[in-house]
Amino acid sequence: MLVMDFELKQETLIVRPSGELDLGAADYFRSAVEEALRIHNARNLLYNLNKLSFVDSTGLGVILGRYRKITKNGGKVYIVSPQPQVRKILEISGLLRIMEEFPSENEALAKIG
Amino acid sequence: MLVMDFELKQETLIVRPSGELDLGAADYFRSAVEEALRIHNARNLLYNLNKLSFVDSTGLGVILGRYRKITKNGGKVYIVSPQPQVRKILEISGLLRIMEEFPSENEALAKIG
Amino acid sequence: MRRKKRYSNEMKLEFLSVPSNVAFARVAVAAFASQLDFTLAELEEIKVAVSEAVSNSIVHGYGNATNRFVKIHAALTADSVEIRVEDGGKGIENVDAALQPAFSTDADRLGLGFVFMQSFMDSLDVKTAPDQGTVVTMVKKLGAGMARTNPEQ
Amino acid sequence: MRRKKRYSNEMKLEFLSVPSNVAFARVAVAAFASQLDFTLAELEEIKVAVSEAVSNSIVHGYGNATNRFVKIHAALTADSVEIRVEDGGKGIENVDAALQPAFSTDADRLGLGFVFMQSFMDSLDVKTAPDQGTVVTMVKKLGAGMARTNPEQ
Ligand SMILES: Nc1ncnc2c1ncn2[C@@H]1O[C@H](COP(=O)(O)OP(=O)(O)O)[C@@H](O)[C@H]1O
Ligand SMILES: Nc1ncnc2c1ncn2[C@@H]1O[C@H](COP(=O)(O)OP(=O)(O)O)[C@@H](O)[C@H]1O
Repeated sequence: MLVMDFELKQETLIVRPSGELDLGAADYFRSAVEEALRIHNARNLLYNLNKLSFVDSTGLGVILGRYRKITKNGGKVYIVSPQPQVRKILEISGLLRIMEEFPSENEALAKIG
Repeated sequence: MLVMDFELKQETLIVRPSGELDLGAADYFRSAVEEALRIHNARNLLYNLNKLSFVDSTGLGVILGRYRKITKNGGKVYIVSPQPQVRKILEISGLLRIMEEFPSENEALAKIG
Repeated sequence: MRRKKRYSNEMKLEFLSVPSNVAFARVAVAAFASQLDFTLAELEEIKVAVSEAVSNSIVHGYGNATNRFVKIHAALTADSVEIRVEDGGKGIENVDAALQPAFSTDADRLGLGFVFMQSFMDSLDVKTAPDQGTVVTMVKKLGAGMARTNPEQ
Repeated sequence: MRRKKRYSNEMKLEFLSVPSNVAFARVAVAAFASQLDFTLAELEEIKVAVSEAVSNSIVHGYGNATNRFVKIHAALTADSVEIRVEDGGKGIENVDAALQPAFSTDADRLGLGFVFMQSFMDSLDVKTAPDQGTVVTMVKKLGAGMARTNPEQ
């Protein structure tokens, strides 16, 4: 089960998925984020992964899909406070080499500032 | 998985099972309580079910088995703070008609006092 | 004439008749059933019902032998889960008697297994014959509340 | 000559190839594996590996058809869990290529499924042939830590 929460701060869309991001949730995640990006016309994306309890390579795929779109338009994508098991997945995949990680939303937003 | 914790207060053995009490845990529960009763030579038994997350009829069976032994020797058996799903099982089975229920260990001990 | 039911999802599970698999079985079935919008309390009720049926297969059906297999079939419709627990054990001679509260062929047990299955599920069906094994089929509907009246409430 | 392995416990699972069953499968296998003394972190790793293998069967093996079946066999030894995920789908033409990091036959996917299975389990074996389905067998041992070196640590 995946529940999504969104908030726009300045030009950054904060995405707070809670639950599990896998094949069963990938379509919902993708369309919910696309829709929110469209509505808010956001430039940057900040994933707060604090409440994401599970992700696998299918889940990473939809996260990375949004990354490509954002960076093509000159925006940036940030990761905030992933849980240990999710962080391990992000690390092995190399995603943390392309998305900067912050311990909190505020610190990330200050950096984007 | 079931973990057992014991404490003797006055003549009452406090039993604090945490986890799930079913067929897989019944033998362990039975022998752990028997052993503790033997060592402490306790007169009454107080089950604090606060951390018991699951019980079924097999689990009730081993709880009731100890009840028979205790009451035969003039002792009493008390139940403290069962979780809602466990409480429902105790109610349907009629166990709450023969074992008095208290919201806390202290209130039960005061009554026994 | 009965039409074949339309299931939106289906799974089969088969496992050794060891006591530790009772917990495994109820977690697996509850995880499957949780694809429907059951409340946590309803999922707990499903766990108890599965626990009772699987324990009976191990204890009564197989006389606690640990090298036999218990099978579960579970299926979802739009608004219900159907759960079938099956063993190839010794079967039940008198089902009507077995379903009575407090009836048990084992002096150490309470005879409440079928009571809980009936209390927590919306229907219960038992197919069995001596030495032909036992198949217990239970259905729980979404949002039906507790199926039978709780005698103490 | 190989002797038949001694399993202390065994289960089989079979379910429809629908996306929501990926979560069900990993929870069921982790619940089974939790009978051994795996840490929570190790159980999470097992969940990822199962998730990858089952997703592959659904997405690649069955081309996202939702009316096929995926099978899992899991068994415990004294110090390991062996997990076999099996589909009757289209199979893999070149396994060596498929096992390479970032290799995928699907442009929308990352090609990291086998990487995670190898990272999180102690062994991985793939038996497959075009149109003959795929069987992925993985073993995780107790207390082995993470099997392969994490490239970033
Ligand atoms: N799968 C089974 N195989 C054989 N006998 C069974 C099975 N399930 C139930 N029974 C019989 O039905 C009786 C009542 O079952 P139940 O209500 O669950 O109570 P209990 O398990 O406490 O005996 C059992 O004592 C047993 O004789
Ligand atoms: N069960 C399967 N059936 C058919 N092909 C498979 C199966 N599993 C893996 N493959 C093939 O192996 C490739 C690599 O798999 P994997 O590393 O999991 O990456 P991904 O799933 O992201 O493509 C897949 O792209 C697919 O071509």
